[in-house]
This record gives sequence, structure tokens and C-alpha cells, in this order.
Amino acid sequence: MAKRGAVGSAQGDAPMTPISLEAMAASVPDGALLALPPDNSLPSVALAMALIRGGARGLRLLGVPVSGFATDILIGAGCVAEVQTSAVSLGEAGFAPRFTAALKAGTITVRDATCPAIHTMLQAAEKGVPFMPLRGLIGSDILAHRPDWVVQQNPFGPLGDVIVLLPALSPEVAAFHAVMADSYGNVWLGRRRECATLAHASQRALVTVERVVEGNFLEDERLAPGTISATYIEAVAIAQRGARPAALLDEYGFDAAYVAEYASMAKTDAGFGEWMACEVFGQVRAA
Amino acid sequence: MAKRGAVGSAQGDAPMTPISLEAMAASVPDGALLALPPDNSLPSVALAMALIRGGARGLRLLGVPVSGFATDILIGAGCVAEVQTSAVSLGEAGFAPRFTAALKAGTITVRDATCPAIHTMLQAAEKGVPFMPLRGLIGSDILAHRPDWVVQQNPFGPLGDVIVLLPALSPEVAAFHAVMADSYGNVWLGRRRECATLAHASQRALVTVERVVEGNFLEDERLAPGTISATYIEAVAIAQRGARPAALLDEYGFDAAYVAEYASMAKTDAGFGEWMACEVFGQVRAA
Amino acid sequence: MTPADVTAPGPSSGPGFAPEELLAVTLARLILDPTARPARHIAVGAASPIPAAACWLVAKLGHPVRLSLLHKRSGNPFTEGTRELFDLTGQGRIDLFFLGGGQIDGQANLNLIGTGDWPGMGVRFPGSFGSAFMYPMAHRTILFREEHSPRVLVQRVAHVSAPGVSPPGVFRRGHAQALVTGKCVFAFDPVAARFTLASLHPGETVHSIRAATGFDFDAGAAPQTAPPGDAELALLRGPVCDEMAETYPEFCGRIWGRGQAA
Amino acid sequence: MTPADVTAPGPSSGPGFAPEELLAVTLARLILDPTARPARHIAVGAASPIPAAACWLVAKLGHPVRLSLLHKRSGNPFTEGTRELFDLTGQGRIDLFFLGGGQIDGQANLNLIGTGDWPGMGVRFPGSFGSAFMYPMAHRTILFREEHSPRVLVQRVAHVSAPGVSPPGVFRRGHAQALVTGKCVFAFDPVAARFTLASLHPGETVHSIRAATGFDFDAGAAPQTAPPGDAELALLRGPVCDEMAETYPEFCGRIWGRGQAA
Repeated sequence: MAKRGAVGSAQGDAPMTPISLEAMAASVPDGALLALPPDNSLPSVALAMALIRGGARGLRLLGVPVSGFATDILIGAGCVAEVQTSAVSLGEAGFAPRFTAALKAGTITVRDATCPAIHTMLQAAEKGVPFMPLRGLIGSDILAHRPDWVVQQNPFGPLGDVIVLLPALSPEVAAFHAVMADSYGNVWLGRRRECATLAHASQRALVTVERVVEGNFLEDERLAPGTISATYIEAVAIAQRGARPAALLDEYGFDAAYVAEYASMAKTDAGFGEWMACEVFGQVRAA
Repeated sequence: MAKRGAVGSAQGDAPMTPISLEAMAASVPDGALLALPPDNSLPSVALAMALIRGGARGLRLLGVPVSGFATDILIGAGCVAEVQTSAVSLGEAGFAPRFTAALKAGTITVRDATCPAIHTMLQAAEKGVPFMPLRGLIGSDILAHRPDWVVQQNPFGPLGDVIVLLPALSPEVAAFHAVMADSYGNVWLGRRRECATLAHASQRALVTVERVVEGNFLEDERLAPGTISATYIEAVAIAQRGARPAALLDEYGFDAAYVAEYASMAKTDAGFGEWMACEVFGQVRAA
Repeated sequence: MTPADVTAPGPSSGPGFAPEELLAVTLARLILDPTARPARHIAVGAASPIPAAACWLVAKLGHPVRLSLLHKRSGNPFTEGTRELFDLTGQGRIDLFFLGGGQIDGQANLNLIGTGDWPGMGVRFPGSFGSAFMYPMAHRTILFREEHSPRVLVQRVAHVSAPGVSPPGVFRRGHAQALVTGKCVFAFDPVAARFTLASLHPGETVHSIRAATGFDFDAGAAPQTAPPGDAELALLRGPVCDEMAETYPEFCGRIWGRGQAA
Repeated sequence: MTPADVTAPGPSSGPGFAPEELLAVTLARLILDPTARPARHIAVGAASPIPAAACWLVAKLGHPVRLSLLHKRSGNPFTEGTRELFDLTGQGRIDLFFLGGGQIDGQANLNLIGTGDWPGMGVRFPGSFGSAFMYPMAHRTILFREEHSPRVLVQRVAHVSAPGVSPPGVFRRGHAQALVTGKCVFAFDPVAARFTLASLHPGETVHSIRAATGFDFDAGAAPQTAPPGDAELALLRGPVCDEMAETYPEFCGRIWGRGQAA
């Protein structure tokens, strides 16, 4: 069973038991607001593929703060109703083809943001405040299309010094991939602290890891700084090379050829279908 | 010469040269707003003692978020004009005697805050926004004595949902003690990230360390998460056991007996003078 | 080390338990109050060995509870620095916190500032720490102060570090559940903003409590505070003491005759 | 590996430098513009090999500059996660940033959203990334877009990701210093909200620039863009290429005949 974040145990008492990747995917309800980091920031591509296999529907994705490969395949597989993000891109491999096709076809709603605004909305949720201010943004059409963002006089500035106030955003589910979990469900993810902020801000954090190791990272002064406490982690599943084709710190690099092939195949519905059958459902590719 | 934070070099180009502890102390101007972490959070007691020896005057201390031993000795030595903090305490050794005496004598101004408010004001400076909101505080006399804190309707809440807005606070100087610096002036301080926030928020960060080691912590995925980039560090000085009597992670523990003896001697002006002559100026204690 | 003869409890030396053990057990029972929101994550602040013992007792009784002990000597539970406790509390993840005060008044206001003119020109206390935030933002708070005297329990605090109740419309997650002292337990009603005597520690009467209390309170038929059971005492003296010895060696030595090296 | 014969410059093959080398040197000179605020800390964003080469050239010329290269393959300069670049910029510590856009207009507005109805129902670009914040909050911005066509350089962008100028009273730290394209350099005047032709790359005329530019601009006696000097070319082809080979193997291979393994 999943270890519930808030029902953890006193230090040293309750070992964490990983759940299966498929069980983790099944725990994400259709329609959930699901936050995903992009390709340079520990995405759980393994969980995205499990969500596709599990037939997830109506997901509302949040890019933290932008979106990449995992978002594009979820859109292509018809799992997604809405995307809030600051950009969707496959990096060197170019535009995200399934995102672009779905936007044009009107099958997804796209809500544009800008990177620091997404960080700020998550920080507000992390801090438990209803909003946080952010400089910039004024004069951008992004702001003009966000009725949920408020422009207000800065009470500490001269008259006319207006500033944007962004509402706290608490995703129902956050998912990312980390290097390792320990016996108590603490997760080590190194310097990618945007995932820590995300876990703090979210109602449920689901983490895939390369491996589970003995011990308690919080008791090790060298590992603790890159650790997210189990307090914030609802469940851990082992998924070796679970970030691929994205990179995982110094564990493995970005698989540019894989993404380039995807970008090429996913230009058409048929090509994406063929790619998905092979890569997600493990069918032998047609000759 | 001090390595200026903002005038660093491209990665790998400019080695960092530590300065002396006395030069570091001399770089703190009289009257500066100087932020210091408390005894459980990497204080540079070595720098506090060097400031006393250097005859610092009129310092305005900020406890991050409370104050301990270093603040009490600076007050006792007459270096301090003002203290903004959420509490001043010697922990198990009780009240801070020189702080209490100076408050009663009217030789220092005390501005009371509450821990999360100090964190929030520093986070606002870190983020480059003029203010941040914080829940709670309403109904506290701390708020009643802080005309610089604003109470305002939450624009995202129902009418009557008021919230406190705290102004950004950017200390002129931040000082703390870390385990080690690398060849490029990056500083490893482990999980005590309040010092990272402090360095980001401050105009000048001065760091004493146990040692300087070869290499670049930012290139090491295991060390990077506990590292503050040299971007934020103005100068590094080597001060072995520079946090003592406070603890330094797993390097050395808290010296409770030393602080208890201090607390006892510092109850009187004369006793503090004797303690300072011996412990700060290195004079042989009178029989 | 052997138990210190003066303070160690025993079948032949009075009630069979130390006052601190009664307080720890009493706090543990308040933590487990079935009518209150479950305490799944409890934070324990500075220099609080008796609340810490109560929390460990709850854990050792087998209840699922996460303890964030802020003054654990080796390591600490946080990796975001000292703001993390406040962020956790802001997120609503801290179910229960403990607070005390130099003064506590009949409306459950706390004064950690001092007496006399602001900022404590009479007696200066250390300062408010995070109380002005934690008190309204934790789901519940147990107030704990061993000293029960008119000096501490006052009609009206000289300065409010953290208010016991908040005006309508002001966001507040929780209030004092109870005030536990060396003499009794008070329950707090945030609607009436008033304490009611809930139980009397051994040797106390409603009259003795009124005499030692500077604020007015309601008193019905207050029972005796239930004494610790054998199982609770065995856990306190064994596994709880084991967990606490590193952080609170002085306390463990004094109450249970055990120091850090035990 | 040997340099790719087709693109490698040489004394007998045209101007003696690749167009990318001219652009890198031109950007480096703009970075070092003595009339601008000194660029002590420069951040370079996604997929920007020519700006990255310009920054490394400035560093290798011996100028004290800190480079935060966001897409460095091994490691990255930040330890607070991806928000750190924006926090640094909010603090005023980023002196110079580079931005481009699917469309750039005559008021230096940037469109990274797309054409047609919102949110890009014509041609959809990837999205705005951090531009709506970085453009006003960095001390200065150099706009860079190799493609110089009426499709990219438009009279008025379809959607504003980040505005070129801001209304009076709105906090803004900096503006576009210049726009560098494959054909010319424009200087930007934030008071007039208008570009002025500053220099022409080899083979271009005011007339050819007008023909390729969808927005109106001022044009005085625009000189030729100064060609790279020998020292600059030597640095680009040697130490700058060394620094960039890991992050931009395709670029280094194409321009300098060098891949990651070199």
C-alpha cells in the first residue's frame, strides 16, 4: 500500500514499502491537476507511460515551469484535457508535435504562463499564503489572458507602482523521478530543488526512483541537503531509468537520438500511434 | 583582496583567495545592518569576536530568525546599536544576559519580530519583490509595534480576510560559518539553507569556513545541493572551529559548558569584561 | 549510572511516578483525544522535554505519528532550513504544536515578550519565537507551563505575542486545546475565549487552583488527573527514555537516572 | 576530426570567417559596450550557441564575467532549482540576458506565443518561457535572431509575450540594448520605443534591410559591421570551442569541425 505522507511514523519506526508503477499510475484520478517537471528536471517518463497504459483521461497538466517529452506523449495518447505551462518543447528536437496538433485540433485547452510565475504560484502554496507578488509581467498578453492574476498597487511603493499578485497553486498530484529513496521514504533528488518546492506545494507527491537504499538520508549531513523528507511523499515506485529519454543528474545522459526519432514519428497521428504501440505498449514494431 | 560576489569569473577561471578574519571584520562598516544566524544555525562566532577586537560600533543586528551567543557578546562589547530578532536566548543556559542588561539600560533598541516574518522578509529580498504576505500575526502586539508591516485585504479571499504584508529586507552584510569553501569560492553549508536564503537576500555575504578544498562543488552532484554559489559570496576567511561554542553539523558539537560558564560570568558588567579579556582578547585570566 | 535516589519513583516512595511522568502521560492523552483532529504530525520546539516525552509515548504506544523534534542534537528533520517548520505549518501539515509563555492569560493569550513597557522593560522574556504564526496556523496547540502561579497565569498578559482567539474573518486554523500546568489541566473554549478546569493533579483542589491562578475560569466537578498506567510508565522509562537521552541528557538523568551515555 | 571543408573559413574562401563567427564577435562587442552598464554576470538560455560563444569570447578576452549557462550538459550553475535564475534576476544580479522570439516588432515587443487567435491558433511557437519577467528585470537584454525576414521582424507582434517598453511608473530595470540578426545590428531607444540601424553585415544595404524588415526603423549612415579580428577568431576557434564542445557538439562540429570527442 501507498505510504501516506501525512500518516508517516516517528523517525526510525515505519519502513517504507514501494508500490508498483502501475498501482501508482492507477492512483491518479482522471481529471487530476498533475504537475510534471520538464526534460531537464527529473521527469518521470516511466509514470507518464504507465498513465497512458492505464488509460488516464482528462488530466490537467502543469509544466514546472515548462513542459517536454512526457507532456507531449500524454497529449498524444489522449490523456490530457488542459495544459498550463510556460512553454512546450522537445529542446534540440524542436516543437512538441502532439501538443501543437492537439492545440490546433481544439482537443486541449492551453493556459499560457511564464516560468517565474509558475514557480511563484507553487512557492505561495509551499508557504501557505493565498498569493505572492512578482515583478515584470505587466504589458504581457499572458497577463491579459489570466483573469486569475491580479494587478495591484504596491503598498510599499510610490503611487502608480503596480505589481502582479499570483494566486497559490496546489497541484492535486506531483510526479517526478529521483535517484533514490531510503528505508523511510525520504527521496534524494540532488540540486533539482524545483521538485522539492513542487512536493511541498502539492497535495500528493508520487516519486519514481532508480533504487531504494538502506538507511535514513536525513541523518546523513552529506545527503540531507538534496533530500525531500517523506513527510511530503505519498508513494515511491521503483522504475529503473525512469527518466529516460531525459537525463538523471550524473546517472545517465539525455538520449537525443530517441527524442529526435520521436519528434519525427509523432509529426502524424499514425506515426505517433506506431511509436506508442512500440515504445509504450511494447508491441513489436511493424516492419 | 576580497572576491566581489558580482565580479566573479566564468567557471573555472578565477581561483578564490581567502582573506584574513581581521580583514573580513574590518570590511564591516560601523552602523551596518548585519544579519547573523543563531547558535543552531552556523553562526560565525569567530567573526563576532574579530568584530569586537576591531572595535566595531553601532551595528544593527538581525537575528535569522533568532539570536544567540554571538549577538550577546557583540552587545556586551558595545558594538551594537539595535537588534531586530524573534528571540534572544542562550538555549539551555537561559536568557542572554548582556542583551537583557543593554535593553534595560537603554543602550540598544530592540525591534521584536516573529521567526516566519523574518524568513519571509528575507525571501522577499531573495525573490526581488517589494513584499510578501504571511498568515497569522494579526492580534499580536508584535504587529502593533511594527508600523513597517502592512495589514491588507487578501484580494483572493472573502471580504474581511485580512493578511499581513511584510516588506523585503536586504541586510547590508550577512555573516555565517560553513564547513568548507572550494577553489572558486563556492561554500558548502549542508542543510542549513536559511543561510543560503540569507546570502541571496543580502548585499554582501561574508563566510568563515573550517577549510578550503580543491575542486568545484557545483560540478559534484553530491555536494551541489548543500552549496551556495560564489555568485553570492563576497569573501571567505578560514577560521577553524569558527562556530564554537555553537555546533557545526557533524564536525563538532555544541559546547554547553562553555556557554554555561559565559552565562554565569556575563551576569555582571565586570564578569563579562573579565570573560571578554580572556576569551576574545586572549589575555590571561586574573587569578 | 544508577537512578538518582532522590527523584526516582518507586512503589515505596509516594504515588509511584514522578510529577514529570504524570505530565507526560497527561499530554499524551490530550494528543490522543478522540474528539480532536488526529495528530499525525506533531512538532516540538525548544527545550521541551516533557512534551517530547509525551510525543514519544504516543509513538511507542503504536499510534502512527510523525515527530519533528526541532532540537534534535544530531541532524534535524528539515532540509529547507529553519523556514521549513513554518512552511509546513502554513501548508496545514502540522496537526499539533506545543507553546508556553512567560505569561498566559484567561483568554489564552501568550506573552513571550516581557512585562512593563514594550519591549519588556520590566522583566524581559527571550522573545516571541514563531508563536505569532504557529498558534493560529497549527491545527491545534497544547499550552504547557509547569509553573502554575499568579505570576505566570495572569488575568491579562502585559503584551500579546500570540493571541488566544482572533476576530471573525481572520484566517485561523486552530486554537489552544488545553493548558497543562504542574497543578491541573484546563480545557479551552475558543468561542467563549475561556478556560474550564478539566482535571486536578494529585493534592490539588478547586480552591488551591483558584489561589494559584491569576485569571478567572469555569470549574465544574473536576476529576483527578488520571495517573499513569503501568504500561505507560514502562514505555516512558524504557523506549521513550532511549529516544530522548541524546537530546535531553539532563532531563533523562534527573527523572530516570539516565544520561547520554546510557 | 578535421574541420568540415564546406563551412570552415580560411584565407582563400571568402571573408575569412563564418557568418556565425561574425555574429558572435558582434555580440561580444555589444556585451563590452563601454557606454552600457558593465556585464559582470550574464545568463544564457536554451539552445543559444552563438550568444554562448560571444560570452565565452568575452571571458577568454580576459574580462571578469560570470556566466550562468542554463543548458550546460553536466551540472548547472544553480543549487536552488530552476527558480534561482529568476530570483537572481529579481535581485538585480543578472546584468545581461539574451532573448529572441518567433516575432519581434518595431517597439521591441517579443512574441513567443504564436500567430492567429490566442494562444497561437495560426502558427504556435513553444511559449514564452521566462521572457515576461527576464526582459524587464535584467539590467539589459540583447535580442538575437538569425532569421531576418518580414515574417519574423513585424510591424506589430500578434501577441506580446514580453513588452519592449513599459508604462511610466511600472518597475522596469532594463530594455533591449540591441537587436542582432543575420543581416544587421539595430540599436534600440526605449524612450522613442524605436530601432535605429546601427551596422550592416557584409553584403547588406539599407535598402536590403528595409526589404527584409516588417517594421519601420531609423537609418542614418550605418557602417559595416566590423569584421572579427585575428585574435578574436583565434580565441573562438580554440579556447571558446573547447568550452562549448560538450554543450553544443552539433554547433562546434558545424562551424569549427569539432565534436564533443575533440
